[in-house]
Amino acid sequence: MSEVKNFLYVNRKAPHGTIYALESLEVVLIGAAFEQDVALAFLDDGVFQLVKGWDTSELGVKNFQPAYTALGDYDISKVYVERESLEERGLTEDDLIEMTYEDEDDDWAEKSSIRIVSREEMAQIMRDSDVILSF
Amino acid sequence: MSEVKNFLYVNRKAPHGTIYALESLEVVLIGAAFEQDVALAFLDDGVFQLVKGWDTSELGVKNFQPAYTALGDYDISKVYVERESLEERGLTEDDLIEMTYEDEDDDWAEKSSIRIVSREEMAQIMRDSDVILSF
Amino acid sequence: MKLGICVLEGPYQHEASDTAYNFAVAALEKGHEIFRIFFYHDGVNNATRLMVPPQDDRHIQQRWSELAEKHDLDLVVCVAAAQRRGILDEDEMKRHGKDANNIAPGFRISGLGQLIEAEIECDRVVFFGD
Amino acid sequence: MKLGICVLEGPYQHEASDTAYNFAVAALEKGHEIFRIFFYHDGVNNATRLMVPPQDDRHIQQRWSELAEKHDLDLVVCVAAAQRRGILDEDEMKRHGKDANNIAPGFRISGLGQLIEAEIECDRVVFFGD
Amino acid sequence: MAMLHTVNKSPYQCDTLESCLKHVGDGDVVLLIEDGVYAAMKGGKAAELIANANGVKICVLSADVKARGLEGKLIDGVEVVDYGGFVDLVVETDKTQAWL
Amino acid sequence: MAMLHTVNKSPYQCDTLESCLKHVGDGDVVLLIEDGVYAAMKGGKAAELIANANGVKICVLSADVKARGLEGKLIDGVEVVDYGGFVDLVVETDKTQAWL
Repeated sequence: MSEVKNFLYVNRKAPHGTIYALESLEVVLIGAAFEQDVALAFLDDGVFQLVKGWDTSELGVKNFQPAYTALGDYDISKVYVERESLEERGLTEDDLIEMTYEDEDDDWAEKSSIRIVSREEMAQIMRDSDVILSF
Repeated sequence: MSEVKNFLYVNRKAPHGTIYALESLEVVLIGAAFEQDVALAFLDDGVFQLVKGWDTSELGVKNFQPAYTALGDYDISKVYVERESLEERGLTEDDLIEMTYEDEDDDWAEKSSIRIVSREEMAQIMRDSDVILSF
Repeated sequence: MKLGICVLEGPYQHEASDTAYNFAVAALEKGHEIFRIFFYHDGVNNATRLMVPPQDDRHIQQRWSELAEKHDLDLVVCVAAAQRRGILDEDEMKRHGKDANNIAPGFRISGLGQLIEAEIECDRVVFFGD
Repeated sequence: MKLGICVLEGPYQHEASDTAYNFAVAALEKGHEIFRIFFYHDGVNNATRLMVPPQDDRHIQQRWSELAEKHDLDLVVCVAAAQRRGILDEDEMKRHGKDANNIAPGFRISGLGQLIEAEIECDRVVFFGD
Repeated sequence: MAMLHTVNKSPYQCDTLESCLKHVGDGDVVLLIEDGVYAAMKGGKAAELIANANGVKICVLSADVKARGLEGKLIDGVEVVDYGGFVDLVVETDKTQAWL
Repeated sequence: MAMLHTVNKSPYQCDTLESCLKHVGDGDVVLLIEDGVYAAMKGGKAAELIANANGVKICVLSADVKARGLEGKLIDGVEVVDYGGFVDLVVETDKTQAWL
């Protein structure tokens, strides 16, 4: 387990309808303890996982949105969101939750983890990763 | 349990990918023992349930296609298949299994149970049924 | 009105089981009778008493069992679907020579005829699935 | 080559579990090593020894257990996913004060780190889900 | 005799709503639940489909709208109902078809 | 470095194949499995999508084709592989992405 691999978690499903979003997030949180290079990708309906303002009280399920916000504390600073997927859903970056990390190379300045990328860039991010975990 | 109701089983899913097709069929077979007026509707990917020539040996699952063919023995004679759903999938009635019943009002002549109907007719069939079982 | 409910998906994996539960609660609050809740396909997995969800999350089996006790509901698990998926009561356990069972209080195992009967007896039956 | 497999759906309900099994058999026939098969989401339901499928159908749990015994495979069931869904071994049963367990021979319950480890150790990991 | 149709799939992932709307009749009600509520978003893919659904009432389940952060993002004219409203729709219509 | 993409959804029900094909690169392989094999049908909805997938090899899993009665109904040029061929594709490519 000496070599560091580039992990990419690909999220393409809406939250709540199935458990895929929640149980994917649980892998990310556990995986953060391993010394690997981790990135998250949100495309297609996966971008709905980051739409802010969840109130799950009436539905009666746990609101796991705060866990996304906390990913910065787990040293996860690369969250790729596909622009075309947002646009097709009538969404902009303003509709998304804030996700930040502290940049150790820049005097621990707080920066946004979210990087809006084009579909072409997303395809390249997939190609450049060593392993892809699909949920 | 005196009144006879019109039962409509609506099948919209492809076989094998999920258990919906198989377990829907199991309800139909059990339900046939009750003295109700039963019809089956196949639309959208549900029409794939009737495409003939299944060979499930390599996949290693039970081939339940013969059970559709046997539905006539259970006095099920109304099998509605949506024309538009077939056409969109490049299918014709010739691609489907044979499903027959013996018509007691016509000297037990063997007749096809399959009735190709338009989308508009399918909508009317849904409206005219008393209960709809959706799988 | 006399209502029936059919649940086709398992707990936690799919929202169908939550929607069905919330619907049932609302129907009872409105004074309707729930004739039967029928668990089919992976829906049978709602009935295992062995589940241990996280403390800060809902306990899907327990809330079904509690609702059944409070309102004297008939929660029926399809025997054929349950056998495939490993949901057994004591009778089924013995009949198949198994060494354990896992059905929760308030649920009973029976045949698909119970779903047909619900369709005949109820004014409405609502399906929740994938 | 060293392969890993991740199964995200339950037996019978979804074909993913069949595809994963057939893929595993073919990989072993080709002489590849299967480092681990990790069961997550409803995939944990593959591991119950209580299932009793119809005689003329495949027995999904049994064939996993037999494959594991024959090839000394590591079948790992995610503990968090298993708890939610009621898949317990004897330790988990005791820890949570339950009166029964249902895990089948050849499966073991462990944490999500086992999936991460498989990703690190394997040349390829293939996911099967919905 | 009006029908209630429930749709629980995202319109981006599945064609369920489209198929449902091809089979509805005058006076029917379509209730969007679970991931189906994404169809009711302003500026989304299904907005036109819903705008053209003449003679049909479109409702969304509030619990699913709120859980997904979609309050304030819905198409005008779509009616928001709670679980009690869902029950009322089942009772007021003749029968319910789930478009699974 | 080529990738293997698996697609297991019917193109009539879900947009998975379409999304996958928007993210593939030259030399990649797309393997249709489970209900995904319906995309390989001659005269079907996805036929054009597949015909336009330049630089990408499209394969289908034989077990799923046979189980659904689709032998003889496939688009020319789509390669049929068995489970052993699936394993070979996983090994020959750099990594596998499941489009769930």
